[in-house]
Amino acid sequence: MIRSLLLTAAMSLPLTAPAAAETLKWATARDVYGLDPHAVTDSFTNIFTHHLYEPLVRYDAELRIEPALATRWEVIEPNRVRFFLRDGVTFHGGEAFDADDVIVSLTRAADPKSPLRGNLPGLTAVEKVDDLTVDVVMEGPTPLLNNYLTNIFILDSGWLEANGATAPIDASRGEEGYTTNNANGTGPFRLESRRPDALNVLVANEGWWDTPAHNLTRIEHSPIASAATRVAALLSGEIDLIEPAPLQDAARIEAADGVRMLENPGLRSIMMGINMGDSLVDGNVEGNPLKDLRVRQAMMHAINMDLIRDRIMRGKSRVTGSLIAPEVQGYTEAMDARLPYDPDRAKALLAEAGYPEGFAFNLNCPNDRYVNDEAICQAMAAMLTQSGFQPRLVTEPRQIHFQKVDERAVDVFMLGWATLPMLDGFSVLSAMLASPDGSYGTFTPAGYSNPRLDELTQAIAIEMDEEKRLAMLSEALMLAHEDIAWLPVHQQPLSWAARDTVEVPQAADDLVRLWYARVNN
Amino acid sequence: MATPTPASAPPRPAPAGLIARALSGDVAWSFRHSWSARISALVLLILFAAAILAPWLANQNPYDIGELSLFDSELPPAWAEGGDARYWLGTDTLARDVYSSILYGLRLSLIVGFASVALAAVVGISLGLLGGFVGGIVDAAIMRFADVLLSFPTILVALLVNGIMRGALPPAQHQQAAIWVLILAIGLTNWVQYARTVRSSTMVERNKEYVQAARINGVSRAGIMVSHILPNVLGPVLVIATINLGMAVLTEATLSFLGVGMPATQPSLGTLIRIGNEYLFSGIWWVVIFPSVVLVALVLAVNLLGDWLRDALNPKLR
Amino acid sequence: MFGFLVRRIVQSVFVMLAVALIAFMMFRFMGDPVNSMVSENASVAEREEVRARLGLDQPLYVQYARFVTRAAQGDFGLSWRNARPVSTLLAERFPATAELVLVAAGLSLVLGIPLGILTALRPRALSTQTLQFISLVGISLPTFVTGILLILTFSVWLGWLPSFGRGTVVDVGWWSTGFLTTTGLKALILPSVMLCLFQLTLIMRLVRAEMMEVLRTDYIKFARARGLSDRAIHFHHALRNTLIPVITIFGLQLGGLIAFAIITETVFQWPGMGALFIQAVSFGDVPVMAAYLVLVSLIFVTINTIVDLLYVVLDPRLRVDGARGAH
Amino acid sequence: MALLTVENLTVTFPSRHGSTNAIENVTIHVEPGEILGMVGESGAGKSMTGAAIIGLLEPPGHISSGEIRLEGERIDNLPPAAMRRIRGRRIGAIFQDPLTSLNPVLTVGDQLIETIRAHLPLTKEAARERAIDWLRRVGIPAPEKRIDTYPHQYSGGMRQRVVIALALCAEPRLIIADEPTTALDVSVQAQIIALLRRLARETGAAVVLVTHDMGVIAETADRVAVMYAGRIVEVGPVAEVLTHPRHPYTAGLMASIPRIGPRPEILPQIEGAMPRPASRPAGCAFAPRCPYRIDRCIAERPALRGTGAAQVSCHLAEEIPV
Repeated sequence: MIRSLLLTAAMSLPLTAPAAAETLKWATARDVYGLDPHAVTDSFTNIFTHHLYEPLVRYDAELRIEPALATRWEVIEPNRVRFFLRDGVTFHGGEAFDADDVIVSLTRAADPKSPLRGNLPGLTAVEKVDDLTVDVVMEGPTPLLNNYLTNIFILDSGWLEANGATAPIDASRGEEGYTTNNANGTGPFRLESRRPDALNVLVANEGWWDTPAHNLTRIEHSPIASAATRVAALLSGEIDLIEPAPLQDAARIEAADGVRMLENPGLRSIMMGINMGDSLVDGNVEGNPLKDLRVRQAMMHAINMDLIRDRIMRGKSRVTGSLIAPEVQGYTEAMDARLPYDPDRAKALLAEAGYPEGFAFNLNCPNDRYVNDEAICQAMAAMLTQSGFQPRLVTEPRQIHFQKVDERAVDVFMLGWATLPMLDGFSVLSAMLASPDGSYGTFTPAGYSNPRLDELTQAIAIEMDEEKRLAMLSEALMLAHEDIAWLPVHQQPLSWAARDTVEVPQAADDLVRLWYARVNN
Repeated sequence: MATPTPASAPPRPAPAGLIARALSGDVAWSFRHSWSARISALVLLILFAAAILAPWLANQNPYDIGELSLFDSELPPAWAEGGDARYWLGTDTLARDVYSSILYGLRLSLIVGFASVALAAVVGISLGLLGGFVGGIVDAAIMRFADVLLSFPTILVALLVNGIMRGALPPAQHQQAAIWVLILAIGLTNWVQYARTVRSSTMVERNKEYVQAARINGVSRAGIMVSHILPNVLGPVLVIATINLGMAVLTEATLSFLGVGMPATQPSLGTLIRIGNEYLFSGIWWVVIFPSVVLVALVLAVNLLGDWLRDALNPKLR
Repeated sequence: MFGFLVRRIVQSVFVMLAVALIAFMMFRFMGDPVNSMVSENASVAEREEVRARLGLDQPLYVQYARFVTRAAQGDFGLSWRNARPVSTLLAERFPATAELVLVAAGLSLVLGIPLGILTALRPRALSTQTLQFISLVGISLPTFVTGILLILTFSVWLGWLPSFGRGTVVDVGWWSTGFLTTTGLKALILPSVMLCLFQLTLIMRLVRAEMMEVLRTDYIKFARARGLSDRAIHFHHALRNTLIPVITIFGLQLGGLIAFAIITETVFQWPGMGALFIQAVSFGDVPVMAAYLVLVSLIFVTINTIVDLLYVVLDPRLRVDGARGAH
Repeated sequence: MALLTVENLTVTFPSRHGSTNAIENVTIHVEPGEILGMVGESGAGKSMTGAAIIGLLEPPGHISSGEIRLEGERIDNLPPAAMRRIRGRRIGAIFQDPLTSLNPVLTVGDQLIETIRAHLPLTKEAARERAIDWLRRVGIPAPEKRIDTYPHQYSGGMRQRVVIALALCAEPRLIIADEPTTALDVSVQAQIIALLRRLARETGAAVVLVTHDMGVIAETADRVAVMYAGRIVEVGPVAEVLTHPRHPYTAGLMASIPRIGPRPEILPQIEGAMPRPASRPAGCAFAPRCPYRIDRCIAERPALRGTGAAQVSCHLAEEIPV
């Protein structure tokens, strides 16, 4: 089936390509994992499939939530929200969009075997009111329901049934899912062909319900893993838009004719987790000096983030004291304050804490996950050393790094957090600050536990009053800020590059939304 | 025409002969008359000396992160505009002195190269002699094992050794272990070539009259292998070894590209190039050009010297 | 001959079992895929459950036994990365790697053998020395640097050749080929040049060394003494004897090419098995990694067997007792 | 007219110590149909003389003076292509080791037919007929079948027969046979020598038989040239030289005739070893080993001069009683 599909696609490729079409050639660091939007939580796969499928509500180019397949919604009861669906929407295959599609899709995404269920926690039922109205029933009040739903795409129920794909994709089940290779959504683009790791071709959906802001007829997406090759392809004119573009190549790209960098602060905040357990994984002193707040303060004093920004991040990062970006709910300016760079103060604090000679610990970093992660860590290690610490730098591929983080086999470790898809500080609170209890605290550093913060987390989870919720959220994040539970580093810059003819909005979440893109030939 | 070689004498000189020939000046003469050999040797001498004397020649210990000051990052070479006399070949993004990094990196690359070649040669020659001489099931086992190993090319074996070492060692030792991981990985994949060469020569020699005669005369198997067969394969082994030395240095660079080479905090020459490679477009040319030039010089010199050695040691060529 | 083949096949099975075992031991330390499979917000309990469903909580030998049992039935399971059958993934990528490796191998033979002969016949000529020097320079740089330099020169600067991908491919049955389109052929040039450089130099040097060795043999002297033409001596008498050892090395190196294709495929975004493997490594996708390694070892064992058979065909001395003449 | 004339041939090898002459002022004549034996120890220069005649000196060795004439035509300075036409067609060569003289990957027939067609304008079929005929003449049984087999399927003696067929198949007038039996079993040696002699008689070819085996010379050759340290020390009819050797070295050699079996590398009867080309004394090269040495021998190199039927280079040729 897929084979013959590909065959036709490949053979007809040169014929159907419109002569003077607005074709956008787009390259990213890797390919989508598959076309099923419920099968993986990978944010790139998610935004790619967003071109094909749509959620009930979506983020616009400025990351505000706006109606998509639902036109409006009402909170009927604290845990029951009614969604009124858009009339006259059809799938690419011609099927009409209705309540059954929403029921099947939400149930499928929240299935215990679906990897996506963590993105829609607490769903108990989806009930049909009429053909174009559904009630979403949650375990309890869910203030962030709409944020969750931006990430849950709607598939056609009949199409899923016909292809035996109603159950979620499950790698352990041992058979291939139909939806992995085929797509049938309501989105602005249709899938024309797909060759994994080589070329995905999307064409504009003429029957889209929304008025297109884009002028594209065709998108040719090529994954290019090697950053240098990606830049070369842009410079040679083979590609119109690359994402990401290496920061260090910015000058070269700006200097080249007809291409430019697209740079903005991103949502992803980089921070260093701190082991506050009873002992260090790899220390040379009794106990764990990192439990002492003065030591953690000394660390912040020791690191000259402005210099790291200027030299390693080429001035593009935003140095932060906060664990979330300003765009994320819960942010206040107060939590963005940093202890100033002051190596003498760092040494004094260290001595005060009883470690005038410093102490050894591991500084664990990935070397293939965040922008310039390895270099940042090397620079930090140098600065910590100069302030009297004895960091042992360990840089590893992400798989090994995050496994160690999982096992708490790290002392001071790098982690980035973008709060996606919620765009809410609660994400940081629940995953990285609350005491581990099985559902919360997945990444909370060993030994960190603040009862007041835990209390607030429980309350925020069900607080429907947005004002109160935000106040509590900010309070909780401020507590973490004062504890220096995590050592904030910076907001990672977004770094794309495009031909001058390409206009594309660059939202802080680093996701490419080509339904807003224009090519001006 | 060739002088008659009676069948009862070894076809090639015994070890004493080999050494004697080297001392008697045949090799030395050939050396004096080969431009490429002399230049290569000079280059290698300089590079070896630089590697050995790195701590004294370098302006900075690039492995001591405490010495790095980010204020001095990405300085161009001293003669270029904006250059700093302290860093005559410039600095990289982390303010490491490129000149010092090259010296230390060269040292690491050479250690990895020599150690892995030595490991491969010792393992390969031993197994080759054993297989070729004993034959039968021992030989079959060794050769099948070689097949298994060959179906795991160096890159993959390195991933394996790397993974196992990481699992077996406490995290504190990972960084120090990196160099041993590389030596083991490269050494253990390259012995097959030696083994095959030695094995086939051994099989040929085994049936020659002089070996049979030695056997009858009560010389032990080990004795025969060491005194009669080994000298005959020394030439090819030496040639393989020199070529492999260059290869090992390059393999180490490639492994670094795949993320299992030396850590960025202790860059070898290959790691420096891998890091510099990411800056090819950025205009910071000195971080990739200088290490590359040194690596090319090293590999080239080793190979040219290997070529010359092969010719010089091969009596048939003269 | 038949017995030889049977023995070879039995041996191959053991080789592949060993490869699979080593692969499994290796994956134990390659990192945990679960982090890539669940959402950032997934709880610890959810992570544990995924781990259990994949069987990652079971002892290594159980995982290995299950893998071998299924693999014996041709079932390599689903990729953890994208839930597609591993066999489909490999089949999809195999043509890309095969075409790349074949073209590179072909280039190295087509260029390496004549250059080797040329340099052997005129060992003292300036052109020989230059050629040897250049070939050495070519392999003195790590291939990833050479690859980027090729892209910089031929794609960015000259704009002649594509910097990535396979161009337009055409499906012939399940095989996707780049041989039938201009863009496909153009796209093959840079990656295969990058991949073949080392092999080319090796073959050239090997042919040269073997040829010079053969030219010194008594039967070549005797052929000269019989007044045969240089052409007949070089190409009829010397070349065949030269090529016999070259074929062994070439066979061995073909496996190396497949391994080195990992780098080439990464640099040129060539959608082959090597790129797939590297993705699998960075994701911790054990089924894909294991199947790739088993497949590569199968290819390798097959090549080895073919080389041994070819040996018998080329060297009449082995023909009488061909089976014994293996290796 | 002599078939082959070598006049004052000197072959020089340039080396790091300056040039050395591997052979010096060698002069020999071969008459049609004649068998000339050349005898001497390893390194005496007899094989080198043979190589010089067929124009296959190994570089950097070259003829630095003297000339070689074949049927009156000078051949030492011919261009390579012309020399190639002479080799095989007018001068055949047989080397010592039949095991290594044949290309292992080509059939015997391939090699024969190729050689025949290189020199004679024959079709493949005719050349094949001729090849079979030659195999029969050298005594290969069932040549029609054996022609398509490979050298490794032959025994050593049979291979040397093939080598002889290859050397003779274009019917050259002169055959240089360089130690044709050295590598063979003693029992086979006599057969091969007999075969060679018979074929030479049949085709009327002359043979230069290079050997260090005086026994072979005694049985086979018409005349003999004894070489020592790159020079001819004595040359003359076999009967004359063997029965009345004039040179002390020849006399020493004679002592080894009855010894059949392992051939002596050095002569046990004479103490010392032949000097290497680079370290030859200024005077008579044999002087250091010569029991009759006088001062003149050390100072002055003796020239080859006639004493009866033979020629000898020894100051004391007339005085020494041997």
